[in-house]
Amino acid sequence: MMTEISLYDAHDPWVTINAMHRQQGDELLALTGFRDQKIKAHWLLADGSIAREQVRCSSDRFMTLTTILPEVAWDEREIYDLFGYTPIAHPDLRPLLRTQRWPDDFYPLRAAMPDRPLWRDGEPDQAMKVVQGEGIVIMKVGPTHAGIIESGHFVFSVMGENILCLDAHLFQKHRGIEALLQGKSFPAIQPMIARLCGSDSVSHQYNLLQSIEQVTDRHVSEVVQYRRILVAESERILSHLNDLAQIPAGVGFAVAHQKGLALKELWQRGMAVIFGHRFLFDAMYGEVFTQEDKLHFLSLITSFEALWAKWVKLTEKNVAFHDRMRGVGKVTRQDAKQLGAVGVARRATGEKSDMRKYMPLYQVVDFTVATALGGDVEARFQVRLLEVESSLSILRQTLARMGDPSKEEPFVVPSDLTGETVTFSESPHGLNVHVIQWLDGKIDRYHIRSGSYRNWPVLAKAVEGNVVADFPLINKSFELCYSCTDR
Amino acid sequence: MTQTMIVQSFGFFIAIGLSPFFVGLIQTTKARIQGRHGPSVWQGYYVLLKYWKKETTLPENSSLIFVIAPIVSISVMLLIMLFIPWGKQLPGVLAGDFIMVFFLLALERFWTALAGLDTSGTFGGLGASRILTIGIGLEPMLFAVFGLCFFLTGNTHFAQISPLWLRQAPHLLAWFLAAGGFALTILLEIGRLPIDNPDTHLELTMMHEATQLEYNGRLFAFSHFASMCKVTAMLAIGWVWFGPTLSSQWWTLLLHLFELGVSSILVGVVESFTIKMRFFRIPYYVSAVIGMGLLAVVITAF
Amino acid sequence: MDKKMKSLQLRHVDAGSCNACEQELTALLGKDYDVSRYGIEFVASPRHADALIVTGSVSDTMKPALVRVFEAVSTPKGLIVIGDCALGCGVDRRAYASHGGVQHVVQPDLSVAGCPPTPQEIVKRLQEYMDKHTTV
Amino acid sequence: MMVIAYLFLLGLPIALFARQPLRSKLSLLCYSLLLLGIALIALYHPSTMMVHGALFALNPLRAWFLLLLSIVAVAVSWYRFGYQDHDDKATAFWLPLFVMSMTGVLMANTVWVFITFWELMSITSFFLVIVHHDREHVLPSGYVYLVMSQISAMAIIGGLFLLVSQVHSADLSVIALKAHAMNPGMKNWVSALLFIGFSMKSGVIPFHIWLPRAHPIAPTPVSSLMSGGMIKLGVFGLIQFLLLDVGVQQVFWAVLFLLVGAVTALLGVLYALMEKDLKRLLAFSSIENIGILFLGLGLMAVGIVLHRPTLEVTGMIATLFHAFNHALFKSQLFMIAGAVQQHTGTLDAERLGGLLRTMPGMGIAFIGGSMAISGLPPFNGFLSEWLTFHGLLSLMEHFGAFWMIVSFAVILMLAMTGALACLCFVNASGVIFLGVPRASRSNHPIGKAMTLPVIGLLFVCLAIGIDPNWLLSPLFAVFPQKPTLAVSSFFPSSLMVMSIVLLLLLTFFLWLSRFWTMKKVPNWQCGRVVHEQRQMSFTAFTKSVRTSLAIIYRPHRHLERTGTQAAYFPEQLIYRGGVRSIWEKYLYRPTYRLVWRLSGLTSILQAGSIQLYLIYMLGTIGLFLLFVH
Repeated sequence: MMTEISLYDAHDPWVTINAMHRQQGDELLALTGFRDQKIKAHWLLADGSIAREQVRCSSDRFMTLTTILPEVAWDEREIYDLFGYTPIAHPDLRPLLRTQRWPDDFYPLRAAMPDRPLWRDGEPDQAMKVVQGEGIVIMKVGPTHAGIIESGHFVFSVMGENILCLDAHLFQKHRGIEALLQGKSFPAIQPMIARLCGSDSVSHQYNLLQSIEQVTDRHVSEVVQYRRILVAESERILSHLNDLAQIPAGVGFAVAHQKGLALKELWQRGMAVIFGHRFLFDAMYGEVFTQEDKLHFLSLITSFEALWAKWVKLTEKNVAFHDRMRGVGKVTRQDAKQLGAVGVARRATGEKSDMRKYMPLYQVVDFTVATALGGDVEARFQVRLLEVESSLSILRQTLARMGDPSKEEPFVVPSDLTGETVTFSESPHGLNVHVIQWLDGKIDRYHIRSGSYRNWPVLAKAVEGNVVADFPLINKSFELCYSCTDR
Repeated sequence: MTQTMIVQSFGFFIAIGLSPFFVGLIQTTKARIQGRHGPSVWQGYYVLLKYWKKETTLPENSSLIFVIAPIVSISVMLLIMLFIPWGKQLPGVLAGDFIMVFFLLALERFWTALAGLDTSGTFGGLGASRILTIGIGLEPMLFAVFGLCFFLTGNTHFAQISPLWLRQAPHLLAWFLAAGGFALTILLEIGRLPIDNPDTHLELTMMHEATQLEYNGRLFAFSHFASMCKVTAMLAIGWVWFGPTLSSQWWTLLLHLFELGVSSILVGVVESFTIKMRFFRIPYYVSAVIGMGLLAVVITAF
Repeated sequence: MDKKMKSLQLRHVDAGSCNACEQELTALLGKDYDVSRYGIEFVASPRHADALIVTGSVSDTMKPALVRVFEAVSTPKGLIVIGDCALGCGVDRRAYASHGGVQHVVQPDLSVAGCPPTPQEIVKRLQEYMDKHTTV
Repeated sequence: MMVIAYLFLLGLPIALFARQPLRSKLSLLCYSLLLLGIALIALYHPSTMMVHGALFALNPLRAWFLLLLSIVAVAVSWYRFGYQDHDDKATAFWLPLFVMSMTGVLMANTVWVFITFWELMSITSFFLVIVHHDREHVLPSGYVYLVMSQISAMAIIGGLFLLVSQVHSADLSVIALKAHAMNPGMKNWVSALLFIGFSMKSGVIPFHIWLPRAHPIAPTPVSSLMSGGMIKLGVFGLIQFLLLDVGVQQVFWAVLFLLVGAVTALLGVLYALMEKDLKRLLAFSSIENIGILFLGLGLMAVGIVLHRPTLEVTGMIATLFHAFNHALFKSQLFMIAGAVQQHTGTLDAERLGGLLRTMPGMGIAFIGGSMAISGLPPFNGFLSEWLTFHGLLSLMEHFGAFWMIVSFAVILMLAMTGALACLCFVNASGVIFLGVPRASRSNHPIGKAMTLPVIGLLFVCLAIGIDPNWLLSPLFAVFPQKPTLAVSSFFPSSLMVMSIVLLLLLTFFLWLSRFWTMKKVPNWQCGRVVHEQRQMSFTAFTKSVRTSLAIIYRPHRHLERTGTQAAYFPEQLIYRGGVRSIWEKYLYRPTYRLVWRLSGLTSILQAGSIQLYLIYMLGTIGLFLLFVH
């Protein structure tokens, strides 16, 4: 270990330039590995422009950034697993998504089109980080869970009821989507991107569209812009409703849970009528929005708001419910910053960090960034509550300003797309970034760094020191998705 | 005497037979309050019958303890049912007292917890630890109420405690405190909100169910049935002690069955509007009940 | 004994889905679909289940778990697959770490297609399943 | 007839001459059986046995204690045939003497004989405790025990001499007749000295520090005898001298008994919960049970003070019955602990697990013993705790507001103690005998000679639990002057009905389950394979209690993170936790330091030879004689 640390060179230009960005308070969008031994870091600067830093891995090695930027620990581990590039002096270089079943020389992203390998027999276990000490119980939960939840494997080190350490082994559902996208054309990948994640679908679709538009320099009409806001905010409401309905279930508040589910169902049915899909799959790609849709939408909002007000009252007047959430699963501002928390988790620590403020799309509407103090379950619940309300107001504003739908020229994607784009959006789970490299109309590299991916280490940190029985509640307050993390 | 015998055996078998129905009532009530249709009130019978017919397996690391635990649960519950005066009186040989019931409940807890440890899984062990930790509060709670009942009636026997509220008009406040305390104790004993959530299906938050995760087939049917009987038995004890009786034993039996139905619905209502407590807040709940007991004793003492 | 099934305990396994099928399964518990009225319940342990309900195209990491969960369900048992991915026609079926559908691992007894299938569809098919299987 | 009474002195020749191991074990077994015979005859046919010599005498009360002592002795000497771990010449020499001295204490009919045998008992047990003086911690703990038992002996000797000087006779039968008439001031002095002396020997809190130190380091037969037999002699002394002979007069004494009893019971079990060493756990559990016995004594004292014969008899029967039951299951549990140590080489619960598979007899016996000690039906512990509860409830009824509140508080504490004992023993039996091993080890097989006495004791426990009448009926002869009471007035028939119906139901459902057709399948672990550290650990099982009762335990914990990036990427996470008791800090530490200093002083005087000790002993007694006269 010591020799590795001595290899760590704090004066390496790659380290210094990234440290400088961090000093300036820039936001790291993504750390992406490429087949040609390059690793690129994209930073979002305060003025909204994007800086690209890159490093070449000579002999498959590069200097780790984790020591100065703890938030990239997972990204570097992932690069190590999928490309085999070794981050020098990484403090925790255990396999992240590689399991014992992977053949030794199998590095999927080194090939343009990787074949399905011959999996080894055995357990898909990885090295665990556990607490040592007498009487410590290693509680392994998952990958299959007792409720209707996505799959993840959690290794808790507990002492009785107290969680000392959580080592989250995600990537149980790693299917290899990034490799699958390579070599495919825009129409082919559209449904795949829409189905990356059931609760962030729209945000992923938007990032893909943005990429195409950046490469082709296309400008869409104002109506389509407004329509995109409608779809994106509809998804935010949908996703937040799901989380808001689940949090009461975690404390046995069945009435609020059921009423929350009913609200979500109402919204979903509306979505199916207006945008043609209950989860808005492929909805962002569409460009038609009729007057009838507008009326449907307005009546949906009206009927929703009536029920919503009742639901908010139901949860707000229940003192015991709020008391139950208070102080549980606390994230400090410091941890949130260091571990790169995004979205609701970050805003619940009091920071006004909302990517919508940087997105050109949202420059036409007014909204305030919802924040709460405390960083606990209650704060996250509160932020979601406020965001649903601000989304409703954005929807109303948009519908009011939206002009009559005009006939849009059908857009033909040129077959020789080439170029590299970095697109981002504020998904319901936070900053969602796609780094896409096009080559002759095909994907050469597609890197997805979703909001949940960045928040998982924050969740693991937030859980420490809480009691075991509160984990489901904390987990639900983050409501991170596994699918677009695992890919 | 013969009539007592007949009423008692009738009450015993009917109460056992109706236990799944009462639990079904709780479920239906909760579903209706949530705005759902909910399962049929007879669903418990279908479920039990199905588990009875399914294959039963034992986990590899388990021992005989695993088999015995559900059998102890069901035996204990039937035994408690046997000692509840379903009419007004009990046949002489069954003149059971509450200390006995107290120890029988402890016996059931002991074995359930032991079985949780037997499967060598974390959840079972955690559930066992939770059950017994709660038992530390629960047992003084039971005695706070039992002791009070004894003090008000001068008897430890079930059948003598029953007409309590008629005789003890001067101690009406004590009666309220005892009845209220017992209602809170029942919720804890039968694993309902605000302590345990029977509807949660998450390994990390379960208490009683965590010890049952490895059970299937007949053994699961036993423990499932035992938990249903426990609900009936605890509610019945509450009514026998704190509820009215009628002149005839048969009418009393009918009254008790009616009361059981009503109280099942009540449990459903209470559960719908309660939120699960934090685990380490349970001592407050416990001390509230014990405090009620002490207060009642002080009131009656002076 | 030729009666239809009156209670169906289900255990859910996500073998690599996108979370949409899960959300639709959760919706089944809500008042709009309320499967509990048909005696359908989602349970905590495969030991308590009559059938496994699987979503997703089976990632390699989830494959051993899926096999083990199905083994843990006591007989008589069934396997229900929900959604296109699990049926083997999902978008990610050709990805390197995907086994491309549940049928390559365990044979399903009931398949509900859709991306994701609507709750109405799932309820309908589950009822058919209960009618067809005559165990209690 | 006198000859039979003197037979117990056989212990001396056995100790001196039977140096050959097998012969020594055999002769001790015969000796114990002889004592058992004497006890049974004395108890069931008192008329044929009433020896009333000048030096020795037996009455039903003494015969009762002799019975429990000899049953433990029989089981222990049988068990010794299989026990190899600690057996050597020293044990072979001191053990018969130890048994003999305890018998002597019970049979003594003069103060002199009583004191002689009492001191002999203290000395022999001290040598038995330090049999393994070459091991770590043994000698310091042994000295703590020696000093404590000597302080206790001083107090007893002082009390008895004061008594003798008042009654002007050293004959215990004379004392029994005349002690009542002592002047009240003197009575209180005598009571105080006797209370301190005997309760120290019983190990009640706060005099308990020797008990968890001495019991675990002693060889198993010794710890069985000490926990099952010796500490009950303190209770015997309290009943015999303080309550029956002297007879307390002030309410203070009754409240003191109840208070000490409730506190001891509750704190004893609370401390037991935190012990992962099985023998230390059992030692603390003995303290808890002594607390329950003291509650019975308290009831008896209330009965005496308020002149309520029924309450007095209830309290006494509860105490005697529970003392008997505790002797059975505690010595049995200690023997199992010894077997566990011989089997695995450790008593650390965190390193054990799954022993039910490798030593099934012991495992079942331990679970049975745990049920008995937790007071669960259908075992005997249930009945004696039932009786204690009943006694306390009846105290609540007719004695006014003061007693009502006292007994209500005590009942709640006792109920809590019961639940804690349940937690403690589920934890012990679950972690040690169920699941899978927590550390790899080689197992040494356990012989039948060890298993059979343990199973035998369990059966006695079960038999008493189902029907206590045959055992308890002779006890009522203890009260010749009291109104005749029958066992049936204590235990309603429904209790027996319940036990029998419970066993029938269990058998019926066991048959109904058709468990013999069930096949074994892999454990369900959320889709992964079994990992032995995922089992609940002993310490973790009681963590919630530690947290909830932090005011008593003062737990501390520390999670150390190592490495250069410790905040987010620790190389290692190391947990250290424990409890810090306020008693330990403010009472035991200073006491311990004092005791240690004292024992340091005594070591100057000690040359280590037995003769020298005997000389010291005689010198002490001589000094006291001078002082009193």
